Amino acid sequence: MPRTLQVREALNEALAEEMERDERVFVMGEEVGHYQGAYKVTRGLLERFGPRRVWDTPINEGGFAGIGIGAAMVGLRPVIEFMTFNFSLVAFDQIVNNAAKIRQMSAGRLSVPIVFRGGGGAARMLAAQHSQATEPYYAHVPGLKVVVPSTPAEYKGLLKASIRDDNPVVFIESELMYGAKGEVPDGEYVIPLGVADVKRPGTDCTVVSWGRILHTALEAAEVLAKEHGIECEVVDPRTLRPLDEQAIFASVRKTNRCVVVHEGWRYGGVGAEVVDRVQSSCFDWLDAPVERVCNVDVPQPYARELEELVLPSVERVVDAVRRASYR
Amino acid sequence: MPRTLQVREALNEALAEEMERDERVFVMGEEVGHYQGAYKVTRGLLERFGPRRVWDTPINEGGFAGIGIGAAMVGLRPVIEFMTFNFSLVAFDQIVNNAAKIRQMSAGRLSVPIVFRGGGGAARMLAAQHSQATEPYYAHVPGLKVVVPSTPAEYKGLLKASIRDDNPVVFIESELMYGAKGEVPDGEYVIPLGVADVKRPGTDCTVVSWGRILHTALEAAEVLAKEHGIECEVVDPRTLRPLDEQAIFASVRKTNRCVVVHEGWRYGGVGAEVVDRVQSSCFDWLDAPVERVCNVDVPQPYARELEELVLPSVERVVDAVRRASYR
Amino acid sequence: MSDAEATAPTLDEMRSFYREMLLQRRFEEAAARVYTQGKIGGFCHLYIGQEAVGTGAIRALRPDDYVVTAYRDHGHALSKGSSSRAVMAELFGRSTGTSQGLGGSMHLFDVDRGLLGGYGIVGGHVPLAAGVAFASKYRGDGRVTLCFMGDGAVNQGVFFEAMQLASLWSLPVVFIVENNLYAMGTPLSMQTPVEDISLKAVPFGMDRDRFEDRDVFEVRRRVGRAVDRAREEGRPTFLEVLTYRYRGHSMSDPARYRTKEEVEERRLRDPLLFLEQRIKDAGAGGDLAAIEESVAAEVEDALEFAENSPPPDPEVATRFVYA
Amino acid sequence: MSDAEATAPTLDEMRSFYREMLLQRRFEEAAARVYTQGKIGGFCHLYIGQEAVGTGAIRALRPDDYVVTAYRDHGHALSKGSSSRAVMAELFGRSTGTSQGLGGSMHLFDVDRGLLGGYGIVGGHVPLAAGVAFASKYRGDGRVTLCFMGDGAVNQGVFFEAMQLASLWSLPVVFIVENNLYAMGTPLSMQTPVEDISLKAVPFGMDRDRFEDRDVFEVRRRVGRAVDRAREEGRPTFLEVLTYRYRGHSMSDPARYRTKEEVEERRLRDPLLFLEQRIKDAGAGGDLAAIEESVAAEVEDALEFAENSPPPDPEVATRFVYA
Ligand SMILES: Cc1ncc(C[n+]2csc(CCOP(=O)(O)OP(=O)(O)O)c2C)c(N)n1
Ligand SMILES: Cc1ncc(C[n+]2csc(CCOP(=O)(O)OP(=O)(O)O)c2C)c(N)n1
Ligand SMILES: [Mg+2]
Ligand SMILES: [Mg+2]
Repeated sequence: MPRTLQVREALNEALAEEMERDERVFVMGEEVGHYQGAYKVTRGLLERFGPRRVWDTPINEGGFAGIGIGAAMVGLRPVIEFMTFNFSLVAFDQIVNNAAKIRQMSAGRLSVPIVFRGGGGAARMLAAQHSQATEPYYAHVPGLKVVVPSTPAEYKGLLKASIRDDNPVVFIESELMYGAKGEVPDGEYVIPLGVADVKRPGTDCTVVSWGRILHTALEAAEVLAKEHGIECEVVDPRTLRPLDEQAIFASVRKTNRCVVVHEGWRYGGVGAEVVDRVQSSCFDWLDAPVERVCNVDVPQPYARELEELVLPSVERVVDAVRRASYR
Repeated sequence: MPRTLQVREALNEALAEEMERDERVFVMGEEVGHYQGAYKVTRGLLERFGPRRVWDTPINEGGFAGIGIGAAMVGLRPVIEFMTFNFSLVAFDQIVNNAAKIRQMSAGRLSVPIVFRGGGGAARMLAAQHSQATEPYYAHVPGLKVVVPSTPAEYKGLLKASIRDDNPVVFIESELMYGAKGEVPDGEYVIPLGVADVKRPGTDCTVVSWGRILHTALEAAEVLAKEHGIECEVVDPRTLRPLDEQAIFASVRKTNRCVVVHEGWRYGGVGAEVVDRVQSSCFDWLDAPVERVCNVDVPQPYARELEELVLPSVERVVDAVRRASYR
Repeated sequence: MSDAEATAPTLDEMRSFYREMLLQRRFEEAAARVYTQGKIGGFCHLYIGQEAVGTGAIRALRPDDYVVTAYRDHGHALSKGSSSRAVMAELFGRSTGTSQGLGGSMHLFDVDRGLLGGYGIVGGHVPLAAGVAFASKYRGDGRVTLCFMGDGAVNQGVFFEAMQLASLWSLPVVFIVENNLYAMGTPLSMQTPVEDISLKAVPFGMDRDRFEDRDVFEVRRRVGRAVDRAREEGRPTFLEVLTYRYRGHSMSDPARYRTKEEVEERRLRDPLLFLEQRIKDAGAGGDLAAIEESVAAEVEDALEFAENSPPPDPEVATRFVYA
Repeated sequence: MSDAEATAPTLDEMRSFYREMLLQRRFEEAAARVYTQGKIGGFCHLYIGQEAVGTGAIRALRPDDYVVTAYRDHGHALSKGSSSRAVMAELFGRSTGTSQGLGGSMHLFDVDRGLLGGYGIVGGHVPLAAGVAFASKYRGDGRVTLCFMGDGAVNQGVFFEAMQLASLWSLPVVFIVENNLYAMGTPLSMQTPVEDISLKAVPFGMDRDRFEDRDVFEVRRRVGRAVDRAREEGRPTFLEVLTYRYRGHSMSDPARYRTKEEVEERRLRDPLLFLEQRIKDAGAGGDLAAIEESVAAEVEDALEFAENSPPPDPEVATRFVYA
């Protein structure tokens, strides 16, 4: 019996279930305990599991990310919360130079089964330092996995899979979606990493999108269907590294068109990677250049009007799909 | 009268000339003074300009990068040396969240005319933590400029331009090229940022490459010409952000083929960006998918045999160009 | 000895400090009000309760000295001389704001008045302040930089790195920790094993001081000493000022991590009340109403100004990214 | 009181410690020799002169305790029980090396012996060590983690962050700064305004100690106290051990930043010589030649083993990236 849950509740369930299931799983981060989480994702966990399993930290992300990595090296399974991923940049060296590389440097004798999770992307009017998509930095790095879910059910199933994964996983949530609701299956389930999901079937144009902005893409798909007779197939990779490229290719080979829609800056990053793989593997199928819709290339402004201008919008997706469809 | 100089000498001249010319320019970093620079780029500067202009630092990149940014905010023009760019990751937040964004957050009332420079990429058998191409991280970020020169003359001319630029510039050198020699013009000259250079004219396939590995691409071009009758046009963007895409497009529209060759990992990054722009703007001209040659997707191993396997090689470039040329 | 060290405050000074602190309070009370109406967005961190720290400290500066601070920056901006109109307009995200709507509450800049920014990454601005001071030393311009931070910021690596460099290089900077006992919902005791934050100066051989914010003139005097040391001897100081915020961490924080009693008890020790009493004791209590009125008018004017200002031009989003 | 605190060392102990230290020295002398022949590549940081620190410290551990260290790690690996063959083979980049040629000199791992890595980013490993200790606390496994670092590492932000967390959470870790007076070419006086590095423990209320490496048994005793404190009271300690490296920072450093006289003077205070003398004084000087011979044979064997080992399979480059 599926229930309707908020994203934060779905995440909370995933954490509680995995903590229940595996004594090695613990949660650590700023305000995750007594405060119940800055976004209430960890609500009730301290009470339920006690202070040995839920660690409130001071504000030193580099330090506690490193502590998590060290603990994972000897077999614990930490879930480190960054209050938001903006703050992961002060721990960047720990994640890139330690978490991602220790397995390689030790020839597989040490693994780092850790999850770094927290909100990413723009929230509302938080300005330049608090509104950035960090997935490009992490998806670039071999040794890491990167997950960006888009529905409550996936938030839960993918977080559980991430916690069980033996590799360091960067799990990027959306600050704006913690209150978003959706159906979540009852009982135990896990969504494997590295498997895309077709969020909307269609025949005319493939739209690759993930995370919060996927919903903008879906909205645009409805507009395109209604107003322009263009049926988009919306593919959500869900895991950015490893990337389920076959699912994307299969769709593009059917639609012969592709638009990539994502938050964050254009230069390089995940969007460019998708384009590269599509043009490389679907060259003979493509009837138009792959289009991209993403943030305007600026540090995020504060004012609402400017912020909206910078973020991908339904209109911009519609335009891009129409361009790609020559309609 | 051009002279033959090593890269380190060319850089040294650039620094000395700019320090001479502009009292606001100073140099700061680990071992840049008394030790004359870990790679001797700053040799003689302390003696010549004194300790007010040349600052040896302790090992705290986040701190001294931040000090440089602060000094630049009020009008000085710091040149911050990272002993290598591997160590810039501990200063990542300072560069991304401060240097790149202060101008935007202050609506242009503050600028940050700073240069971060140092060696990047793989050197020889330095293993995972000391062998990484960091340009993807920085090129992604609006507010930064990113420069990767490939000849002694360019090292000099581009460093001078970077120091004179009013924006934060990430200037990535090659640890393996400090001893490389080449002709450097006499007298004052500056190479503007954002202008590509055709390093080898050709008609059959465009090769976009930069930095040290450009020389691998050039070698491959010779092999391709001699052994396969394929004449590559090798385009060196020199500046990765802003990217002189028009120069790349012009070449691709002539050759109808494109291969991007760079150090570092494949996922996202500068190479993917080049592919995206080319496929988007030269779609109707392309006779084959754009190929990429870059590092194998792993943290760099130590052993020589493995290291060579991971880095782009002449053979891999030759193969890619042949694939792109269907020959 | 600087004038900050001088004798007891004159009545004029008392009135002037009082007005400055009251303006900050009323300004933010108004901001909180319109925030709930959706006129201000994003994070909005109120300084209410801490006004004596910023006011006393910034009054120890010369006008051409610098201030660098974090996201709890409205009070600092007003003390440094930014107009209440421009600050309010920035909170509203309007073209007439200090950053034309690009910065918002957390990123107030007023370069002409030496306010070099509010910053949002905890601790991330501390090396910037050291860098600004570095430039003053480099140029010999005699300016001092004041860097405000919270009790949570002293846990960040770059904080220590900046302390180290400021001390090693003798930079004219004064670091002020506004210890309001909480970093968001985390009380000091859960942040650090040593409650005396000023001890963080010891490994760097830096001068330090630690005191309460009760008396804004005492704040000015103690900060003044550090400013003098920076200006005259080129030596940094680390100051811990014990203070309290009455509101939640930001507008979205109900502050359930502390008791009403605790807050009420602290309100009784409010530096603003303390100064009010002092003015009354000096027989000038009759002036208070006029001050309150003038402040109310200024806040009203700021709100109106902000409300009536146009939103930023779309091209402002892209105009300033590169020089 | 643990046995580390016990009485004067026995002759057996002296011989055993001496052999261990001598092995490290001869091993690295050999490594340096073949490095110049191109058989070893990359950076190669020799521990020569500092052997008493690692030897004394690691002898204060139980075999199942952990060690986390930086790139100057050959000596620590040998003390922790890694075979000289596997370490040498790793320097040669061979399939038989501790990391099958993936790690090299800077990244020695020997998980079965509790050596959890050599790391190359200065200071970057310090929080890892705290994390390993965190796991011991979490599990209650009674293990202690020893974290070695250089005098340059204590300037990195994460070092302070790790200190803070280790103290706040009472982690069973011992931080040991091997203060060899230089970070690459930078003498201590240019790194820090306060030469007593152990004071870095003060802001965190952490126990600390500071001593010379002259007597390897004294090192064991002092480290042993800290290890006991970690194991029994679950409290971290910060130790500064004054030492010296005779060689350059790495093989490529001619070390012109210090005088020959300084190095010569320090060589006279060599802990290895000191122990040699002590063995002689105990009337066992006759045993030294045999030890020297056995060490020479072990090093020769290690070289031969490395030399004759095959290079790694190509697929090793990709096999271990993901679990
Ligand atoms: C690096 C970083 N981590 C986390 C945050 C989220 N955050 C914002 S303010 C804050 C609390 C800071 O407390 P304190 O330094 O005491 O300042 P106060 O808010 O009390 O003025 C936190 C955790 C952040 N902005 N930056
Ligand atoms: C973050 C970082 N910055 C710079 C370097 C380059 N580097 C390697 S070792 C070293 C000196 C370290 O000195 P110290 O900590 O005293 O250790 P020692 O070499 O004396 O054992 C430097 C600057 C680095 N590896 N990591
Ligand atoms: Mg606080
Ligand atoms: Mg040292």
